[in-house]
Amino acid sequence: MSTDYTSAEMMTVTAARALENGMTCFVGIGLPSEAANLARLTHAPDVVLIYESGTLQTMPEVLPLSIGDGELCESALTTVSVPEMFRYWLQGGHVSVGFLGTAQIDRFANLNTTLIGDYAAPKVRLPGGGGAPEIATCAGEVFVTLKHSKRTFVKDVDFVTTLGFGRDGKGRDGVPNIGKGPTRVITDLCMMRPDPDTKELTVTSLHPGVTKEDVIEATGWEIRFTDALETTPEPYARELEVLRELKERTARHHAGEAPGERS
Amino acid sequence: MSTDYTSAEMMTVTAARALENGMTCFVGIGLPSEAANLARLTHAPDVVLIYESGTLQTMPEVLPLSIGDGELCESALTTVSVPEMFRYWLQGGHVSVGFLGTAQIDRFANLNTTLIGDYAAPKVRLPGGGGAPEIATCAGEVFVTLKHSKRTFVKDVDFVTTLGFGRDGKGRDGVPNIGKGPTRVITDLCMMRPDPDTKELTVTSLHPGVTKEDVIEATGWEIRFTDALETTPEPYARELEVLRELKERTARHHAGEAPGERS
Amino acid sequence: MAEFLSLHDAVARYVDDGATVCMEGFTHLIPFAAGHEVIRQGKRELTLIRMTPDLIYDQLIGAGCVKKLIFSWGGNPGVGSLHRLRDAVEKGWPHKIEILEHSHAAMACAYEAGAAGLPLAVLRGYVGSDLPKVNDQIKFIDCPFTGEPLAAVPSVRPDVSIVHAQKADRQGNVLVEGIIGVQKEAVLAAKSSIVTVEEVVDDLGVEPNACVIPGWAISAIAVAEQGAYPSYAHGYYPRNNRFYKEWDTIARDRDAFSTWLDENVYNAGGAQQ
Amino acid sequence: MAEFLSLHDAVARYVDDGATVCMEGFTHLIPFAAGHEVIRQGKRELTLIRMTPDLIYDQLIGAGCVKKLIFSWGGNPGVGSLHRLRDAVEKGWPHKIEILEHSHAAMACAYEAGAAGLPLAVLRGYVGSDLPKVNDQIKFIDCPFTGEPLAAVPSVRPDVSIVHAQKADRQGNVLVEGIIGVQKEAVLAAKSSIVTVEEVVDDLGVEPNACVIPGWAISAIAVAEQGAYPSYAHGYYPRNNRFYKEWDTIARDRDAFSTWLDENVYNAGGAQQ
Repeated sequence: MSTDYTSAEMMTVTAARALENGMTCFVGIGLPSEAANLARLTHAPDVVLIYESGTLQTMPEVLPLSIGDGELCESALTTVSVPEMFRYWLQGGHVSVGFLGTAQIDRFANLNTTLIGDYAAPKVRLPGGGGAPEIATCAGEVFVTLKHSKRTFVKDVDFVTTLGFGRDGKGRDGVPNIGKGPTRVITDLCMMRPDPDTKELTVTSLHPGVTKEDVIEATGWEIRFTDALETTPEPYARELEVLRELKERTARHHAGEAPGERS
Repeated sequence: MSTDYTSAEMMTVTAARALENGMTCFVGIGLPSEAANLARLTHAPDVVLIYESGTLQTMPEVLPLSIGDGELCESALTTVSVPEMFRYWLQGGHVSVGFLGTAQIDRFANLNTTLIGDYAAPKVRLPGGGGAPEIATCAGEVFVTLKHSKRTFVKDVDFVTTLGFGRDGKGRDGVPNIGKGPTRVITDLCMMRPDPDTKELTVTSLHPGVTKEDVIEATGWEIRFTDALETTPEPYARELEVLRELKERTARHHAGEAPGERS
Repeated sequence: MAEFLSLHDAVARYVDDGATVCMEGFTHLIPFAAGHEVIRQGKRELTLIRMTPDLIYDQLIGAGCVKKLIFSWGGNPGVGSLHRLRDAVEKGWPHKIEILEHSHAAMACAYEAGAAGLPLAVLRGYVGSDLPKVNDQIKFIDCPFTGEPLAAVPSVRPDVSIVHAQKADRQGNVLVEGIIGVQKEAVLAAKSSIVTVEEVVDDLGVEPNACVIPGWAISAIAVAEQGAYPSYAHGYYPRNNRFYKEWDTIARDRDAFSTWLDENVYNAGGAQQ
Repeated sequence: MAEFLSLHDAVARYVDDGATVCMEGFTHLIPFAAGHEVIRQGKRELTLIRMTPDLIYDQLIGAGCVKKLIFSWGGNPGVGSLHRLRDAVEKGWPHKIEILEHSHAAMACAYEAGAAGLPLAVLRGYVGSDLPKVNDQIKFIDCPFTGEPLAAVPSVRPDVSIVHAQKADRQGNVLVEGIIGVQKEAVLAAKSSIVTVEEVVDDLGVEPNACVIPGWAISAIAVAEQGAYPSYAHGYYPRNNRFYKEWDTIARDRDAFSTWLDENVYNAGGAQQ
């Protein structure tokens, strides 16, 4: 791997490139938000970013820490109520892509953000579904981005918080008014796409310097690779520059933001 | 009848007095609007007037010609969408009284604003239901005001656009989440209220100078009178003065409002 | 992304014969200029949806554009009847039209449900009314939690919605202000949409929660100055209440109406009324 | 008509032990001052509803006020877990709490339905999710027009809702501006409501379609300057993101949490945090 950029940067740049100019993207907080804003600041200036807090077409200068930072509202075209956001804008069919993170993902791209272990007596209680269950079904398609590890890439998720393609890959078959589901999963090692027939997640491109063995080692099932396996294009210098500036701006902003204890 | 005021003024003043200070009133256009604004400008300064156009707590200087005149919005606390008006404010239970006019009313206070004759081949096609069907069931209670005549007061309406107490007086019995229905009908001759048991409209008070025979003559069924029949109190000079000023202001406003043909 | 078109081209492209069309605006911001363009282009067999048909639909019905009307209150607000509507319903002139009528609450909910991408709207409505007897699109469902019967109506999902608004910015984002009615819902519920505006500005200059429809949710924007006249545009011009009263006389008589239509619509070229 | 009360008196009057309580504010305008007052007054056995529990519910849970939590996303936004929530769910400290969880879309619709006076909300939701298996309040109905199966959830109808807003006028009308979340819905859906505000002004000075909650739809208003801190109030003060990060450390440890609570809530009198 080149020493010019980190694997985290490679992941973000690749995720950003998945967004096309003119798409309307419902953005999850964290990695998806970083990637979506990088896209907006580089090749996709007209990408429309929507956050579930009600902020429509927002253009934050710095990355929000939460899904409802003031920055999102101040730089938005307009801000609607949360019921309107989910009813008119998401369920109403105005979102072309939902961009999600997750705690666990399985071979059929089902997402678990609910818990590890048993529901009645969880080993680890995670935050829960949030917007994801309906983003994943109402958006035209879904991109997922997360770090690659055996802990996160599991054969079967403990709990299907959010539908990928179901426990058998057929979870969207015959369902009316449903989006295409996860079409890309972008990690720090590779890009995966669902197999056109089985919907099993399959590696379509390895990031520069990453080997098949690296991916096999970090995946909780016998991961497949497409025959036409590609190498993910490296980041351009401009992308890295914009990303680093964005993160620096963000760090400065959040550090300088604590007014201290109130009197 | 005193010559100091007209029967129309008597009707409006009586209708206005039915509104108590602090009530939240969903106002129909025409006579109800005139009465509701008179109430607001006299004994009930804190009555809250809501029009179905979305104008919440409006305080028009002049009477609106339509239900959505600019005056209503400009003098309102805020203006919401029409879906919100009907969902949150009416159905949500924030309206204590709905104030309606009608084309026809029957002995059980059912209202017809749909048509005269047969639905498939109407003799007279009227405007239709508008807001009335749900105002009549979702508001805490309903006041109705209209001019008294055999044409308007019929034994059975041709079409129940809006529920009073149903064809048999039992139309609200056992219905969950429904208001009390029409508690007062105010005409240019008298005030009527539903009989506590049968719900048949019964005259409880005659306007000054009006006889029982006048009312019998103008009603399309064998109208009953309460034993304790009262005489409606006459208008105060102050009420007439405010009403006349309001109507003059309104006439001046609407006459001066035509910008003529556009070039 | 909204395309800026002339009103002629927007109507020509998006309003097909036989289409289901919403022209909305609750008393305020009624898209008269667009309605007149639909008449001039001789569109036929339209299914028109609108809570309050108002003069604009009276004119479209009298001009013979309409096959079916879905509505909840069909009068001349504060004045009386829509005589062209009545003439069509009562006497079949210029031809018989089909009507389907609702209450305001149901139509408002149906627009909301259409914008929300749902097939139905649920409301506590039509209790004791005869309207469900004459409208087979009103059904009742039982709440699975409480057992309470509630009314259900199909959502509004028109082929095209046409609304008028105060202004658009150069990216096609539109501000609707004042009595906003069901305009936003009509636009979001439709397959295509035309928004006519008083003017195009560099910056909408709005508060954070203003009613702004993003350009990417609109098909076409056409500038139509005084495009809501003789209704009104908050901040631009008042309602011509006198014309609403005069319409009663014009519309009562078929010949007077036809003459008015010739003079003010057909022979008015692209100019408004 | 809204009554102006002290925060102490408003909470004492409207928040009963065992009540169902919504404290809303989607990241923005979270009613921390009111939540702390609930803790100080030692309310118990509360059923708390909130889309995003946030630090305020973490504190209420850790303080032992809560019997049941209804929510859709229970994390420290952008930071990680709510450790007091996890400790209660995973280890039963200070006691076991019951949880009922939804998706955001369902809860947003449930608030909307509550404000609309309906017993249920209908949405295209939960397709393929395991959530309906662990939440018996999620049902499915068939659309009577299209046959499409749709999710149904009970509407939110709390005993009392508590929200924070920028300002009230002297009649008790309240302006909420910026990220408005489900605050208006929460207030309208509740039997009683408390709104804390940064300040009381003579005139709200708003545009025609601003999000204003009329005083007659609110039970009590209490002035609580910086009442949303460490979340934020658009136009007044920013979010203290640093405190949100520091909370992760404080809340991980029972003792550190208890000390924090003593110093910043119990012994902070009526002053905020």
